[in-house]
Amino acid sequence: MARKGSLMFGGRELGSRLIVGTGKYPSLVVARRAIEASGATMVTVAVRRVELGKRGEPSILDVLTDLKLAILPNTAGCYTADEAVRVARLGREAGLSELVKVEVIGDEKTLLPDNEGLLQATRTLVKDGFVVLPYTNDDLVVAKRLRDAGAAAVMPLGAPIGSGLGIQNALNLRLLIEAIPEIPVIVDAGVGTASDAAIAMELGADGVLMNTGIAGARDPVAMARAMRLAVEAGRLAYEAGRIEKKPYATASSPETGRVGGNR
Amino acid sequence: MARKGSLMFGGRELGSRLIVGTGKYPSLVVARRAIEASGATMVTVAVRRVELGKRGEPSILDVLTDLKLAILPNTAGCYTADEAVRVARLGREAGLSELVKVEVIGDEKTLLPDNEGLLQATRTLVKDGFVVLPYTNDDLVVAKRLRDAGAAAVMPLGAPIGSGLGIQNALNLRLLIEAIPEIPVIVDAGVGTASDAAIAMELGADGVLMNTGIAGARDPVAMARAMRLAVEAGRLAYEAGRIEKKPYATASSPETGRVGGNR
Amino acid sequence: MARKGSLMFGGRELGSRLIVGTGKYPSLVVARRAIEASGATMVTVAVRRVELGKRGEPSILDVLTDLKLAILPNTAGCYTADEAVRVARLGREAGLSELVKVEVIGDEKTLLPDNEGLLQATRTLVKDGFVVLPYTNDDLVVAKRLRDAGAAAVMPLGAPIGSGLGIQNALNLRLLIEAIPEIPVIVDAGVGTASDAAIAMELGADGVLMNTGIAGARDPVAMARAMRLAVEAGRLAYEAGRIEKKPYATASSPETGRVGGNR
Amino acid sequence: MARKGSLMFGGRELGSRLIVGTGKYPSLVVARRAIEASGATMVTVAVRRVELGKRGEPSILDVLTDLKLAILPNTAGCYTADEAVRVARLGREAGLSELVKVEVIGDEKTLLPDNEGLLQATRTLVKDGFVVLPYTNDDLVVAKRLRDAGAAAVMPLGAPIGSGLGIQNALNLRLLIEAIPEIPVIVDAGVGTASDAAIAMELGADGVLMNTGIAGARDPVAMARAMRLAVEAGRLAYEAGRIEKKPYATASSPETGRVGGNR
Amino acid sequence: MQLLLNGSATEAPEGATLESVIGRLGLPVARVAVERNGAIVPRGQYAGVVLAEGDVIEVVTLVGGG
Amino acid sequence: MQLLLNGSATEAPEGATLESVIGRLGLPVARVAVERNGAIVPRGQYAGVVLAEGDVIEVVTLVGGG
Amino acid sequence: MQLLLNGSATEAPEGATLESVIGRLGLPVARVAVERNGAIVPRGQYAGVVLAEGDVIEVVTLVGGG
Amino acid sequence: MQLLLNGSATEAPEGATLESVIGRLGLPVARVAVERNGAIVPRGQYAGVVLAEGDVIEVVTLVGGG
Repeated sequence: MARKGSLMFGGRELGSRLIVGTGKYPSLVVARRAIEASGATMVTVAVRRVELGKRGEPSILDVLTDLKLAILPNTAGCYTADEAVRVARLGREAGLSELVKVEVIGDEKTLLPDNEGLLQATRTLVKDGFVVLPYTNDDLVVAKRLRDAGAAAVMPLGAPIGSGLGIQNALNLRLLIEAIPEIPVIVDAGVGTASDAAIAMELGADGVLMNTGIAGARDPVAMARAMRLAVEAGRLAYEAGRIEKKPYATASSPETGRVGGNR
Repeated sequence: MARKGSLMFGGRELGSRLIVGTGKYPSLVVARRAIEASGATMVTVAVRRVELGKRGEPSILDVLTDLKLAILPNTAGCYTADEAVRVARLGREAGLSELVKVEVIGDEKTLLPDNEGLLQATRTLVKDGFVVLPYTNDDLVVAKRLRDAGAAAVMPLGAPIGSGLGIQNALNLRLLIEAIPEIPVIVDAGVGTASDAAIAMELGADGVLMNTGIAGARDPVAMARAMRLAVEAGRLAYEAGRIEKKPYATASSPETGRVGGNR
Repeated sequence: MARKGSLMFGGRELGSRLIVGTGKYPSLVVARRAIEASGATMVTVAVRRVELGKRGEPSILDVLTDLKLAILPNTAGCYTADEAVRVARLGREAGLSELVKVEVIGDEKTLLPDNEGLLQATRTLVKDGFVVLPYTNDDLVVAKRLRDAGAAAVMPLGAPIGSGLGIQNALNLRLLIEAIPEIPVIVDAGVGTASDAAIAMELGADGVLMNTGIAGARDPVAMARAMRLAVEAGRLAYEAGRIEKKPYATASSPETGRVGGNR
Repeated sequence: MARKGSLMFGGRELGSRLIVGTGKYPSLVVARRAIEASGATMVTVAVRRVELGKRGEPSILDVLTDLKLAILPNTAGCYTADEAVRVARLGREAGLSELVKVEVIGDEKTLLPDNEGLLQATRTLVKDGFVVLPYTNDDLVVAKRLRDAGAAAVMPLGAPIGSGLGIQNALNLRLLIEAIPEIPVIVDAGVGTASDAAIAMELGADGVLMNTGIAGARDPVAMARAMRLAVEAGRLAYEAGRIEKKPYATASSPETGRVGGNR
Repeated sequence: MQLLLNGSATEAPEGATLESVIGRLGLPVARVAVERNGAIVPRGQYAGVVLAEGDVIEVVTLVGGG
Repeated sequence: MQLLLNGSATEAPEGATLESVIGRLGLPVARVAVERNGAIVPRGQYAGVVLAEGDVIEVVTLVGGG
Repeated sequence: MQLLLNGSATEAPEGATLESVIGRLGLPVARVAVERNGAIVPRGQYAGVVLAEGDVIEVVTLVGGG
Repeated sequence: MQLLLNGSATEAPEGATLESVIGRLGLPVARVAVERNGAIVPRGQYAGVVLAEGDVIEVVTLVGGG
């Protein structure tokens, strides 16, 4: 059952419910310390042309290799299924991993997904042996199709990439999570602060993926640790079964035995 | 400076930013385990008449003594300043502590505070040597008066006691916290789940006090741990300096060097 | 320009920005009075089998004919593009109108749209000469495709049909409205009370379509009037250009010339 | 009963549930047209020193006299009960009206009320024969005291004056309105757009008072009309009894009789 | 012969036209649409359509909906 | 003699009445209120009030406000 | 004689001390506080307090609360 | 001859292999992937690939991303 225990997909069990990105850090040193502080065991990377002039500079890959992290190449920047498939294959060749976070972007300003292209890319890549984690929106009808197409998890956004706006539609996320019990649901994008991550987990998500929320904070290392704790807190709260909301107050101290009462 | 490091008042430094209540647990065993899991070093208790028939039964006090927790008697159930002062004094005599959480309730259905009576009780108890922690609402004008009256901290509510509704007015809490930099601000009441606690801390609160949110959960021990992590996560996020919210997306992967581009 | 003046599509100008459904009314009398009170000039109807036993009973069609309202048949209850196309054609034959509100449902519990099927049905029906108004979600990538497919307007939902939960994702609606300036955007479904309708219009929607919010109210006639005013109010506010939100107060009375000041 | 029919206090019946301020308009012409468009029959004014150099210039009072509006002087800018009482008396002498909107401000940055001073001023002014409308926050314990002190209405804020942030604590407003059925509750301050006003009324408020939300809009006349309609819409919706919120969808078209079904 | 009329098995005399079957329902023809074996039969043509054993007929109208 | 009129030091002849001082301001009397040394002077009584050195006078009116 | 002990009418022998009355309750003295006629009686002094007819005694302790 | 290497026109000697062109870039081969005219060339096979005029080569690696 996907919802219990730790986060699993593609036959591997991650020790953490938090997956972090590796972009936008002020330095490799900060990136390393923040990624360590996050407790993540899997990180995303992008596939990009090597810069022809540069040679032998230390790169984020040295850090990731050193930390023995599982690597999840993404297809960020792709606007068609074909582009995404091409980049996924290059990422596999470069990273020696069958994992891929598939993005097919449908709008430049909002970086919202093109679910039609995403489904097509997912089908192709699943057939090609990939463990596919598609970045999608909170549309449960699409999520069911991605599941049926063989996606290893679905990764609905909480808010636009890098916006830090937090979960914009808790209802849709809750409905999606209910509708897809078979595979993990990982909220990807939009998390700006710790409570956003906790809310995602309280809705029943199996994990959270974030990048800018950590890398762009004033102190990325402290924020990475905050996010780690928040994901754990949210998950525990989800499993613990929160109290119901009540429209009025109910005393937490006994209402009998008050001093000076008439019995 | 009250906002940095750990939570302090009345000359004592608590090791935790979470204070928990001790009411409404299904059993003493669960209470003990949940309080331990919360990491709290201070707990609230109520002052009530001894039940005449009973003798020698194990009580929550045995647990608290055993765990070496600081005890914070409250004046729950008091509707006037005089009652609150009377109960505070009995609590001190019974608990051998100068600490008191002062409640003067102004409305039975909502258990909202009567700030006028609260201020009066605070003034009297401060003169009487108490370390006074008043339960109040999110009215910063009252908070400034409580501070001026010598309160060791102010404890604004997030939502009605036991309601689990979470922070109802984040703006007012933020304004209050800004207006009272001299003494700790502890959000007391209304927390229903982990993210509520994280939100309170992200607003800049110095601590959170809760009871029903933990004791009433399906699994109080797990929820206690969730709350501990959430308070820590929220505090770290506050100190780490979150990213700004943006109305549109910003890519987390590089926008240059895309495969197949024209340079 | 679609955003100014009144609501237009398919070459017709509606006198009202509110379109109402005709289902679920307690009686034909109430339906008639509520529809009149709403000020709507166009109403939706469903296409259903005639009940074999019944003959000659007064029907909602008598009311609509009498009120000279434009009739917008829907394809409610259809789960595939083919079904929707079939029902749309039957609706046209029965209603003698080229207008159709296309629904292709993708999930029974939430009645959320299947955008893939919706696009397919839209393309077919546009080719077949229909004026197509597709019921969709708040996915702007889909909305752009519907526009490109020749939809006369797009009708994103605010919340699930009949839920009364109000606008769940104001951000997405705002982004969608910005992305589709060429054709009207009509928020369809989820409106529970007057302020929900006003919020939709303040986000820049060109119109609102609702049924249960009016028909299910305790007093449908009063609620219809409330909705009519709210739609107008929200539109006016959108056009009037609201004040910016400020984190602190700014006095509305002069700050100079106070009695007793020192000049 | 205060809640039914139109807004009444001090023995007078206002024809409108909207009271508007008269400050911050770009010109007297716009002020006049906006006030007319608002439908308000009562307007607030401030009491200020006459400017010694000026003489005989047209003033807002000419407009108000011409429009035959009831005038409600305020005590804006007062920070103590004594100041407010002094200004109220000057306002009565200048305006020949027993009405007064009492403000006793407790914080310069937020203009939040000092409820202690407010209560004191209210008591004094009620004894002095005034019809007192106190500007307060959403603290129902204070509201009950203001009622007991003889206030003709209570005027809780929705958000800080001039902030345009809308209703910050709907719960507290709802609880306050329930707790004070005897006199009108008028939401005063914080309304930024039409839906804010509608929400206030849907919570059961008897009226709304605003100034900056109209005067500061790009088109104050259009916004005034929007507010008028929104107040009416919100009131009608409150009286009409909205549908309950449901966590899932419920169809608005019949679920039986679908084309192609097996009966 | 037997027809499937709106999902219900229905008897009709051999040689019955669509018009006669619809007519028996007593409906205002102005507001219905009729499908025979998946194809719409335009409003004016009911009289000319002779039904056959096993025909699937759908007769629909517009009802209250949202 | 010197008065404090709306917070500004102002000269007035000895024996000046409130009415004369107000009159110089050219205000529509119908809409002002006047306080002398903290006590309101009713509208009809300005002529009878002879001012004294150091009197604190506030003359207020109603202006646009919220 | 009769006392009002925690709101209940309670019999006690003439001349009974606070200590004897508390003792009968079998409570751990370390965690109670006692009020006699509205004034707190410090913990060490129960033995020296001789009760009188109609005395109002409150014996409280700390219990679970929030 | 001229190649299009990562979108830039690049000169290479006639008969150059993929290995020699990649080698000049000084990259850790372990972390790159190479595409020639749209088809991935597996890591071990660079030496055997002789390039031709107008070949479009993409050499990519993994970088920080989200």
